[in-house]
Amino acid sequence: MNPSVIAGLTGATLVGLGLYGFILHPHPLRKLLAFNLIGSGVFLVFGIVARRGAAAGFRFDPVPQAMVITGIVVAFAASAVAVALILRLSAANSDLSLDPDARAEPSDGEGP
Amino acid sequence: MSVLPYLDVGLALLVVAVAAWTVAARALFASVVSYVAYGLLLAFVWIRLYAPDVALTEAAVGGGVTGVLLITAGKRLGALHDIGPDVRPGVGLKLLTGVLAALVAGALASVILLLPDPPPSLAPEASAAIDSAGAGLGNPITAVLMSYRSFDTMLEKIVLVLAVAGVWSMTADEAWGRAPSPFRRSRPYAPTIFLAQMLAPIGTLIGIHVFWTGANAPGGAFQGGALLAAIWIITMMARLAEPPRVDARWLRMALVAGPAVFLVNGLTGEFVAGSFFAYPPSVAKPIILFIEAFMVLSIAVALPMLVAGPSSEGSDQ
Amino acid sequence: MELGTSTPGGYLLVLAILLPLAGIMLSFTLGGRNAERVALGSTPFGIVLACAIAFEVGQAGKPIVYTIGGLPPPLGIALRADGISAVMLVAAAVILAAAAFYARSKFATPDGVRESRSALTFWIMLQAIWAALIIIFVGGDLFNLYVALELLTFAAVPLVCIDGRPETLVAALRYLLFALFGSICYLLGVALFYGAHGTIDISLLAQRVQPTPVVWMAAALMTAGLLAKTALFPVHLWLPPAHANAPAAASAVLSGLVVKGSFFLTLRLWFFVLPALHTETAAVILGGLGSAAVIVGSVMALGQARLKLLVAYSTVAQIGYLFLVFPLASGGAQTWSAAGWSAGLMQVLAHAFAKAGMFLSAGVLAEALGHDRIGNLRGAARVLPLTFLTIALGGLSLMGLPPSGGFNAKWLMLQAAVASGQWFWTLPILVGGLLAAGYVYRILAPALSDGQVSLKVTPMRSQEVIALALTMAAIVLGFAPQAFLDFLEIGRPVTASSP
Amino acid sequence: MNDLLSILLVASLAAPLALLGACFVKRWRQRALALQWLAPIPSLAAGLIGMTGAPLSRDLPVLGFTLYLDPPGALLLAVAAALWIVVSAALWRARRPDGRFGVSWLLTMTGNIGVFIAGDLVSFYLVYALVSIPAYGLFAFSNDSEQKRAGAVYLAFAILGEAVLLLAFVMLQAGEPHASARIVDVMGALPASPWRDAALGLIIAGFGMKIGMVPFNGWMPLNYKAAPIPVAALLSGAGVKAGVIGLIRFLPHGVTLEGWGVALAAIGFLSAYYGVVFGLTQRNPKVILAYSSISQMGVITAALGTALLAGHADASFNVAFYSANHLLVKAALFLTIGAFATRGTRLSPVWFALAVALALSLAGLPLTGGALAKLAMKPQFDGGTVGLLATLSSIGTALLMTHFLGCLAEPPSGAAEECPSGLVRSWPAVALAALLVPWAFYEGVGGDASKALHFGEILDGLWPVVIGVVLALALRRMAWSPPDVPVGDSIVFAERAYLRLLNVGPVFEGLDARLRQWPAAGLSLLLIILSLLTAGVSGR
Amino acid sequence: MTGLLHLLSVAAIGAGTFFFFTGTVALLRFPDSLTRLHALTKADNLGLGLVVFGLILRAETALSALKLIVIWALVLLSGASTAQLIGRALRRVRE
Repeated sequence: MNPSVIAGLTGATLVGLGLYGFILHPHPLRKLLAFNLIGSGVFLVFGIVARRGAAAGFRFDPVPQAMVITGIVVAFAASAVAVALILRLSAANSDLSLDPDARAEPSDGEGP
Repeated sequence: MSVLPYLDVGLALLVVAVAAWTVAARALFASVVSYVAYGLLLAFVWIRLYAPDVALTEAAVGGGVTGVLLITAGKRLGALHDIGPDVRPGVGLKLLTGVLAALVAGALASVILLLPDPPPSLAPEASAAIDSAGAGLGNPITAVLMSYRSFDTMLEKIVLVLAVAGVWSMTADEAWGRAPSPFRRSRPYAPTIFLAQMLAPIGTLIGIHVFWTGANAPGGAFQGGALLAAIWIITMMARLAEPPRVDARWLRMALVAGPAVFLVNGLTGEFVAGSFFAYPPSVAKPIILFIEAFMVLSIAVALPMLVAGPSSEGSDQ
Repeated sequence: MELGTSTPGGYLLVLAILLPLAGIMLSFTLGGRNAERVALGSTPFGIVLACAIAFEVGQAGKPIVYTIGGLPPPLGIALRADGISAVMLVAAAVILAAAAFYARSKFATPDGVRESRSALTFWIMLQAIWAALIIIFVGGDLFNLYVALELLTFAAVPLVCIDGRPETLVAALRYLLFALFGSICYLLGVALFYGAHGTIDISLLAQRVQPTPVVWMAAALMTAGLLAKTALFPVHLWLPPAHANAPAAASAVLSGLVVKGSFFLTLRLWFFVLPALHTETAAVILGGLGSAAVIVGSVMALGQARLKLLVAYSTVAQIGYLFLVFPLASGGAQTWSAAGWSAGLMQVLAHAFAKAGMFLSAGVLAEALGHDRIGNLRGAARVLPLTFLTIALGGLSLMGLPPSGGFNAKWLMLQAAVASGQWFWTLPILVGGLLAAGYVYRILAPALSDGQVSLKVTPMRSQEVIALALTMAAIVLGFAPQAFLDFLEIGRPVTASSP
Repeated sequence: MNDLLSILLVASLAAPLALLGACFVKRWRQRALALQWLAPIPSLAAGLIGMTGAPLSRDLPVLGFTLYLDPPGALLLAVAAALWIVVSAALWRARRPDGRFGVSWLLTMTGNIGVFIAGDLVSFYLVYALVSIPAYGLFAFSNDSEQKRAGAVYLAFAILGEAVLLLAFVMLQAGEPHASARIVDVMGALPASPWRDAALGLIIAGFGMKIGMVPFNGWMPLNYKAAPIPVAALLSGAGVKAGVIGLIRFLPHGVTLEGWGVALAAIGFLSAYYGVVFGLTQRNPKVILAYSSISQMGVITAALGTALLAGHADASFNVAFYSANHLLVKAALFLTIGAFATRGTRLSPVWFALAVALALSLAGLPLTGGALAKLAMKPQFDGGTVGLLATLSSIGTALLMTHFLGCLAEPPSGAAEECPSGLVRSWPAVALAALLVPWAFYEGVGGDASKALHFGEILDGLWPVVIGVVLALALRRMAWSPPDVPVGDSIVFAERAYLRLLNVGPVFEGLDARLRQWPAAGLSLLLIILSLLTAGVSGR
Repeated sequence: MTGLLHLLSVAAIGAGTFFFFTGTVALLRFPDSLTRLHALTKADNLGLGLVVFGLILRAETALSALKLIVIWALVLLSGASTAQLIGRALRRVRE
């Protein structure tokens, strides 16, 4: 078992755990946490790809690692937008459920 | 032989256990705290994968800034809104989800084990390119980020700007133009103030150091910027500084400085180096450091703004 | 094919991307009314650039390429514009410009205010959508496309909840979270592709790709992620509330263009990255989901009480048609496959224009009448003739009646289905047309009947004309000559993969 | 000559379209609508010129359309154009132009002219849609529930027909190896096409819906009952002929296809008798005329069937002539309802005699245009069983038309107001024209009109009419009261089935609501991943 | 590097690890939050201090030795502050 295999399996497990939480947890912030778990699992897959790609005097392939850094930033930005949206929603509405029927489509057409 | 494989397995188990707790915890806040711990642990996994740059980023963002963001949110939401028991999923659904998620994870694990051997890699190309192009960068990751995939990096910075705009768009209309709400309403505790006072100078120094060494060693604009961002956040938490108004011109300019300088440089590349986003070989390193400096600024401003959230009413006194 | 070096005219691709990016930053920095000025001012340049790219592609007869920084893939990032990119660029520029000019009154910064939240957000996000779409249409690197996809999502979500009503916030949150789910699946696929073949450049991958489990997993993940963002049935949960609740100009862009962005990448994946693989079963799965979308979406549209929701469900249905392109155009060098390909692209374009026009009309209508309840439209055509003409013309294209792009798309689709012996696909196409006729009838028949309707607000003629112009474009597509269909084939990899 | 004809063909379409364009400019709208009667003039000219000589085919640049005119098409074009001119002139003089109605009118006119001259699949499909769908606007934009119902049913059949034809045309196109969309090329390739039978089935069904072929007949009585008289006159006269020209154009000529021939003949005769039988149960003259149309179109279908059975190449001329006669007579009969309703009981014997002649012309009364039409059809119904069946249908028609004349005394409410006074005043002229105009054309299409004056022919034509009339009078004398059949007969079942179909709506809504639950959508996505993976790995 | 220094370094790191270990055990076993906090901070500060000391002995340049000291100082600083904050929070909860 070399570190990259272990990390790969860890990554896959994290993805699985995240998927489970993302699908089942009704609370949007919990979904967001689960999304971040999936995300870190995915980054680990990049990580082992980079680790396996050690060659030419490098102990890793720099390209996937660079992508992970970009990915982490983007994922953070996503989390920030989501958190802002969740907080805004909580200020406007006490029910945070995303269930489509709990909050029917606008009852009237006084739309935009 | 070596104890390292056992440590690796132990670390992996720990990470998975904390992740599982994040998913399984009943209370929202417990889950959030668990996630923050998870983010820090993950940094060790990255070290073991010979990815110190990623580890730095993960620690600074995954554990640090995201932690503040989530804990703040979790605290605001935790007591107020929990989804009632009526929408809790049933056992059948849990089982089905578990099985399908496990199947996907299993499939993923098996294809990871099936990845080709010898593995394909761009490391040789990167190595050769770094040598020949004379970018003058000892850290291949910085070279990739700032040179080969500079387009991605610029886009990513624009994503940050856009995220800030997105977060600000969640403002209530009446509150537009004001400053984001401070992290604490009441006067902070003395230890917080002390910590902030002590950390601010050291942290700033370290942040700049991390950015500067990034050219040749692990570190770089993002990691350095994230550290500076953390310092600003702590300073604001200690109320040694107040968040700026969202319509402050300097704030906007600081936020776009990084991508804007990047873009302008990318344009000029066509004329001075024959191609958009190319650098003249002789001055590649100074130019890259120049761009990175502005990126540090933008990151150091953008992350706290993302964490601080939209401005709210009554936050303007 | 030399896809790794820049070609003449390639620089246009970079300029096309940098224009809206610079616009975003300028708008953000200058703020206030300047945001609007920058956005509106850059649209004509965008259209000109898009047309210039289309011209170059047509002149060259093959894709134009630009390697960023002069660094070719696999290490560097390449931009490529082929026939479909060029056409989509022009369509996107036109529709975005139309939406921008349409939205001027609603998203003007009010007098006496230096800057308003909704105006600033709208003008920035509109340009961001534009930038993201351009990258999606010309991007050659899967990871770069990931960043563009995220850019697209981050820009689209605030538009959904720009008016801040709780239901729009829920819709936006659902959209955001599900789209993030999609992106992460996509990204995982990218990681696996890199792990398997050491590159994520589309044309390099196409040369190297092997039918291994890793590649299939990557393709499955990426496709699923893109489907989530395209809102293909049964993962369309977020679309109806999001598109129905957004302001009209935003809905037009979201329905007309944004979902096409991720669909476009699905096309890229299956036809440009994986053409060498035997993908028949996967194509059948995608086609099957598309058929289900056509039927369910149309039936749901039939039952809606509000016009905007009806139009949104119609989008669910029309997206379904797009996915029929996978079974119908998968035949590589077969002649029917070309018809399937043209059909898919024609459907993308026709729907983009028709739907954008219809959403804008729905906006005019809701504004003018103060509601958009279909039950209360009796006689409305008398007071809003131009708007209902627009809805009728858009409906013509949705139903697939001639002369319209929608008809051409259906005609070619059926042609491909019949010629390839895939009879099954004719059924959803025809039934979908009938159902579309049903929901268009539900809007038009009462509106054209006698009845008394009073206007709350006089509609703006300019808005009505913009909407009409967009649907007219969908109609004009019905007269597209063969040369246009040939143009769509430029750069399409045609391997002799036998069905 | 050909150049002139080409120009006229283009003008045929351009004239109504130009007026249509003018309707969108407010200042010009009134004027444009009032000038509608001018629009079909180029078509009339083109039809008259094109009736003799070789077929003409012209490809239009840019639009990619092909215009095509052959003598059968030209005959129908000329007659239809004449009808449009007459009715438009009268209608738009009497009525204040209404934009909605006027645009529908122009669109229907364009389509109706177009079907006779469209030369390729796509443009035929386009004009066919035009003649079918906008006609909805001619009678259904009201709050009257009967009219709304009729409109909905009409539109449902029109759209369904469009869908069926779309598939049929796609198959025709797919069978043409050189990717030509010209109808002539496509039909030439059809006998060898692998999709021949499927395409033929769809063509018969698709155009069958337009001509009220059993079992697609239900919409017609509803429609003609709901439509104002001038509209009904146009739709029954000219509109329905779009279906006839469709069958003429898209059934193979000179090829023997026994199975299809028998099927078509059978269904044609079935329609012919069906129309008579169900028509007899009705009392509203408009409805009776609708059933008569079903019956007459059945005769035409049967004729096309026998042509297919025998591989007869010239059937299109004969059928076109028969249709042209029906076009004139049926339109005139609808106007008769209006004229008689207006005049009330103050009827002169001349008027009544004219009405009788008109009505029985459909049954082939000697010396009328109908006699010529029957003569024209003779080659199709030559002897044997088909001859007998055709004669029976003549008897039936006479019976039905006598019933119609009897019902004229009790016109439907509103019939008097619907018919513009101009048409009432000129009714005798119109009726006379309907009786005599066919004589002018018969020679043109290669017939020998003098034959119809032979004593034997007259006798042959007379006795079925007499039998029919006598039967009708006998029924009347016996005070036979027919069973109560709803207008549109089988349509009631179709509507009921449709309503039951609506029940799937909630089912779909439930499904949609369930799938749009977050967990369901998430699981769907996982299933998509797994199924795509399996699909790929398992190899095909 | 001499053997003695090497030995000393190993001993210091080993001792540091031991303190971490005891701190962790205490965290798990101690009865309430305040005592846990106490054990944790003491053990961590001392443990990290020893590890850092052991590493300084192995440092190749003065700069990296300095960096190690800075790290230790920063951890001390944040550890102390955090412990203070947690303690206050606990007190507030109890009141």
